[in-house]
Amino acid sequence: MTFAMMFFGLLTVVAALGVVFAAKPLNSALSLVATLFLVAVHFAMLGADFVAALQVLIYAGAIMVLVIFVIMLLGLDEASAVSKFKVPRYLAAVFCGVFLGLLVFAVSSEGIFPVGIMDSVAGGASESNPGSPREVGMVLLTEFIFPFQLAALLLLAAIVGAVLLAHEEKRPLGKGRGLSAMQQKNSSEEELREV
Amino acid sequence: MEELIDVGLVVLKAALVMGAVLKLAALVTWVERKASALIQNRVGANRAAILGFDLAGIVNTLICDPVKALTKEDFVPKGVSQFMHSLAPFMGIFPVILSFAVIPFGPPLVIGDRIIPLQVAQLNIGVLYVLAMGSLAVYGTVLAGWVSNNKFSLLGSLRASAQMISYEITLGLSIIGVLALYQTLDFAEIVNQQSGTVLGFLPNWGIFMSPFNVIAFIVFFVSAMAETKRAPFDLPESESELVAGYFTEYSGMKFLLFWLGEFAEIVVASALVVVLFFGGWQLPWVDISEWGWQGSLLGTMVFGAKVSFFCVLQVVIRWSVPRFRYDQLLDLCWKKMLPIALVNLVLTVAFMLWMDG
Amino acid sequence: MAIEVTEFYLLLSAVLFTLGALGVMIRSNTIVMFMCVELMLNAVNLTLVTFSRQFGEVHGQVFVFFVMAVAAAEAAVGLAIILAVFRNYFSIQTSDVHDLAG
Amino acid sequence: MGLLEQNAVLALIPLMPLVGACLLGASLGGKPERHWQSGWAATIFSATSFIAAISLFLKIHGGDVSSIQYGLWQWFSSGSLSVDLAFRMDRLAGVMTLVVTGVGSLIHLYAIGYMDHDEHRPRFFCYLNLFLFSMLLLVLGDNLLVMFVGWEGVGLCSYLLIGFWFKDMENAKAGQKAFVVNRIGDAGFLLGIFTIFWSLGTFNFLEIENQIGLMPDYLILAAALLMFVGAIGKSAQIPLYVWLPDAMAGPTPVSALIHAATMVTAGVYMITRLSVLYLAAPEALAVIAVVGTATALLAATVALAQNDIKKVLAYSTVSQLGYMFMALGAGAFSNGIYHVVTHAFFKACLFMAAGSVIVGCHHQQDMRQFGGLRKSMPLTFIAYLAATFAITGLPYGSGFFSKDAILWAVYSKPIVLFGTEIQEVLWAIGLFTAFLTAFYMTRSLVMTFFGSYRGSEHPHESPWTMTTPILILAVPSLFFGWFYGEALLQFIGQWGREDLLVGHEVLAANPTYHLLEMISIGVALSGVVLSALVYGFMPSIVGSMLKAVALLRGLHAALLNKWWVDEFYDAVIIKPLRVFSNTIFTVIDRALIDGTVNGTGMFVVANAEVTRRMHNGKIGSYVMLMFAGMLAAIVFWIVL
Repeated sequence: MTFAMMFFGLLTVVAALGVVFAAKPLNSALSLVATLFLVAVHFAMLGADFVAALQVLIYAGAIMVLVIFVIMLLGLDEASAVSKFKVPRYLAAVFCGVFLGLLVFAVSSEGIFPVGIMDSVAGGASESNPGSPREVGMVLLTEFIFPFQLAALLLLAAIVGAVLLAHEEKRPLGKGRGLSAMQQKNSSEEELREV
Repeated sequence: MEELIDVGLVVLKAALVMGAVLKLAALVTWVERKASALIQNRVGANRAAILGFDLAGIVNTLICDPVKALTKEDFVPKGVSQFMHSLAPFMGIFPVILSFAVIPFGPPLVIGDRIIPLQVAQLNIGVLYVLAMGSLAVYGTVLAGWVSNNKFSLLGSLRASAQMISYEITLGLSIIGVLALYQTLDFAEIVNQQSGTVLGFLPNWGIFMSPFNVIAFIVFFVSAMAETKRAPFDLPESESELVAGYFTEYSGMKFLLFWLGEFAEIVVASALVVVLFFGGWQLPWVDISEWGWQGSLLGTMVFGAKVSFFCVLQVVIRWSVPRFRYDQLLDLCWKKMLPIALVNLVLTVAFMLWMDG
Repeated sequence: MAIEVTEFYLLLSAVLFTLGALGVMIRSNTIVMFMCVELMLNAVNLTLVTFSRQFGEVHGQVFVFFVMAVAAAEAAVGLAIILAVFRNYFSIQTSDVHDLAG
Repeated sequence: MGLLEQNAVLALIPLMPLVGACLLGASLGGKPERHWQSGWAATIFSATSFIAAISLFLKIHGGDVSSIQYGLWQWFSSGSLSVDLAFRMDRLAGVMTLVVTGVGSLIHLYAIGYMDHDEHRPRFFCYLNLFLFSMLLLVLGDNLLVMFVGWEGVGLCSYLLIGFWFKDMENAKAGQKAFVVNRIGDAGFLLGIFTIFWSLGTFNFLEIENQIGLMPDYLILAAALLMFVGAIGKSAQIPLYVWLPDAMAGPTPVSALIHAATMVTAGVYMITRLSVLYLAAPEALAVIAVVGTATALLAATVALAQNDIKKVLAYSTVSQLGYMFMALGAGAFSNGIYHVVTHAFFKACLFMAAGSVIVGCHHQQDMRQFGGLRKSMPLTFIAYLAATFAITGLPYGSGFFSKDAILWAVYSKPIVLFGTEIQEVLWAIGLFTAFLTAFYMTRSLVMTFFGSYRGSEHPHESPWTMTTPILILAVPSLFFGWFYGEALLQFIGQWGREDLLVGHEVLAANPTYHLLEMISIGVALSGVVLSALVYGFMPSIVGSMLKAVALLRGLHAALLNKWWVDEFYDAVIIKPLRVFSNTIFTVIDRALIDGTVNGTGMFVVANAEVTRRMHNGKIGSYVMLMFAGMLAAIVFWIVL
């Protein structure tokens, strides 16, 4: 556990807090971009270069752009940190606290769980993480070729579904808080096809 | 001590590269102004001069313009986050400069028993790294358009995000075939593979490695130009439609940062083209990697020359071709370049299989 | 050393995951909820890469790849749904979209 | 590879009618002007099957092979149980196959003429071919399950064909009655199959024969009796015979094919097929003999008074089936089969001739409306005469040989029931039944063809497609026993009793046999003569006698009403069952089951009224509940 890990870990947690508690959706989104980028940094530090690059490329570069795009498109940057419904937030916090406690205990294997996670992984084989594109690609395109193709199919289905869902029937848009209807439609569809 | 020297060298290289890129970008602005003047049959920047020497406008663009920008008022529109407003230009230029970190600009320098690769960071995922950085570049644009609180800016950033994401696809797809030929994502390795000749007389550059790499080059070059958001792909900032697009509300040094980022992108695009298709620092027919420090120097100069060439080429194109319409822009990407890139990939792989017998 | 790194990252991902879950529960903006789900996914990805390193095997990373593919599909469809919801309700607050309330 | 192809032909035999049925079924709803094709198509398919059967039968008959086997595929497999869809033709199955396909083909041909002008001909011939397929499955199946499929298939086809003219309620009811009564028998049959499988773990006939020694006696008895229940249902024995007379509601070719020649003999065939089982259970054999004898007598008496020509023939069939079971009961299985064959000839011939008469007299079935038809329907008359000659047991008709053989078989073997030897009683009843048979058959002959025509419509002879099969069948009715009887008995001798296999000449040397034969001839002759005298020359004497003697009047009423058996069943079984069902319906179904179901629904509704408030449309709360559930699961896991 190096200093860099601690430092970036702390940053990650702060960014994640920003995602959850930022008042404006756009700030949330930017925090999430930062979080994702930092997670990519963690990946790189763990030796998973390829996944790190993909993380930035796919998550930060594509998915989050889409999210921000939608936020901008719909003009949704109203501050609404708290649900209007009185969902008992303290209850949620308690749940999360219990859950986190369980996870921490599980990781530190204090004997609560039937099998401690760390006990079961302690005999790990190696410390060098094979994470280069060649290694990952080799496994991906041999052992996992079928799931790989399935993933391609899934993405195709997602594209078609997204276009279908986002496709606007010939009826007037609501009091568009974003931009003119034509502009939105054109770009949003092209945009969604990207993913 | 050794570690300290290593770290120091990396810092030195980083500073060197960053400076070089920014200087190059600034130079490109000068080229832009002079070339546009040349093309439009006018004189171009010639007002400012030091002791009567305007140095063909260099003084004007490299000294006076920055000074003017720095001294201008930094205007922030009402009702927007000051922090976000300032963040946007940085997020625009930051990934561009970062992506230069993996570009090798010369053969390794050998001093004593220390081998110094002329590359800030040698990553085994170099190509992916550049693409990832390119995908991050969109945030500056988008953020700028959003925080400007201005319809023109918003339109510009919406256009920019769609355009950049779309062309990223073709950018990535076009070079998969080439990368399959190289069998690596490491730029240094890629450049190393481009020494020697092919068919006896052509330099063994990427573009000559397979008959289909010309297609890949064209698709890649066009996509890279679209990524820089410059004419004929300057929809996000088209002056005649959106005032200045996403940086309409920017002034002073922030504006200059956008401007600089754009030109840095030109440099990055050119560098990528050179590294992937035109041999990087390799000199045709001559192997300079064995020449010691002279070789390194020569290689760096060769690389610079090649990059400069493509920068100028982009500027010339920018001033020669009219702007697309928005639907044409996306049509070009999704309905022409993407299929072409895919076909090219198939053809290249077929070629590889044929070569292997 | 190795164990410590693994433990650290497991704890980090536990925190990230919990934060994501909390966000999904307490936020009412669908886009923010969506982003919190992405956060949870990333926490899991981090775990996978950590274990991948611990065991010196590449399978965990392959799994991360698939998670990313699924996340991309999810983003496309999810955002399209959000668009459609907005088009019909002029809002994406969950408090405004409750036609199925019992 | 010749053998292989030969064996594949075996599968072709049942397959051809199936293909025919499928094609005809597919052609349902075709143009009416094309309907005439359906009969010919069905006939061709069954004739093809017949030819295939002949080719294989010759192989067996020549002694090249004792049996031919052909497995199509494994039907299903479960644990140690594996059932093949396989066929096997040995001598017994060969004889039956020839009868089924041969007589079946002739009846198909006959049906072309009989069903002419019926608007549902394709459906009729589709069923007919389907029946043939099922019957061949029954006969050729090499294990009990394939046989059972055929068994049920023929039942189904019987139901479909009895109710062919289902627009008439009576016909539909008759079909249902046949089906329901058969179900009772089938249940017994199925239980018998289960018993055998439970004990031996196989369905295969050969394996059953080989392993029968492993079966405990009481199980053998149980299996034999249960299977006999099936035979009772299918072959119309007491007490389940009531469906067969009603089955005459179907078209006459159906009566001839299913309810005279083939399906009703399935019980006989089945018991013969499992003769090893029955030989191991003499008590069961005795029961069979008694039931058969009783049935023969009862049906013959009822036949005396019937006026519907088809009813007469139907009771005659039941009576003849009784004879067959007598033979089985005496352990002379081959004699039973022998009688099946001759009965198939003459009874099919009789039915078809009767059908010809019915058509000729414009769908009149009452014999009192016939008379003197020998002039207007000479060909039909000749055939009916020949067949009557055969069934009455007059010397050298085929019935004479087969029936006498049965009587001798019964007489010559001690049949013990409850410690008493009853074979002589059975023989005497059989003899009396033979007298009755001669009497009522002659009665029907005389009433139909002699005297003067009493009907109103003008009778006419039937077309050649109808007369040809009748005449063809008249030939074996007369001569089969004379020329081939001995050969047949020898051919299937392995199912016969050894003391009966010695041949007619040797038996004739036995004075007892000779005496009994003479008695039998005398009885038959007296029946014929008496009947001819009464109905041919003094028709009024019956009426006056009935008027004069009260006892006779009562007897006649009893006979006319079939001993009130149907009414008895109605009162003893059907009505109580109705009441019982009604009680069950109101108490258990309405109150208990419906109450439970409706109560469940109302419970859910009431519950939902409360729990729906949990679905408040707030995604956050859903997620929170989900999360809470997950946490609970984890905690539960830990606590565990």
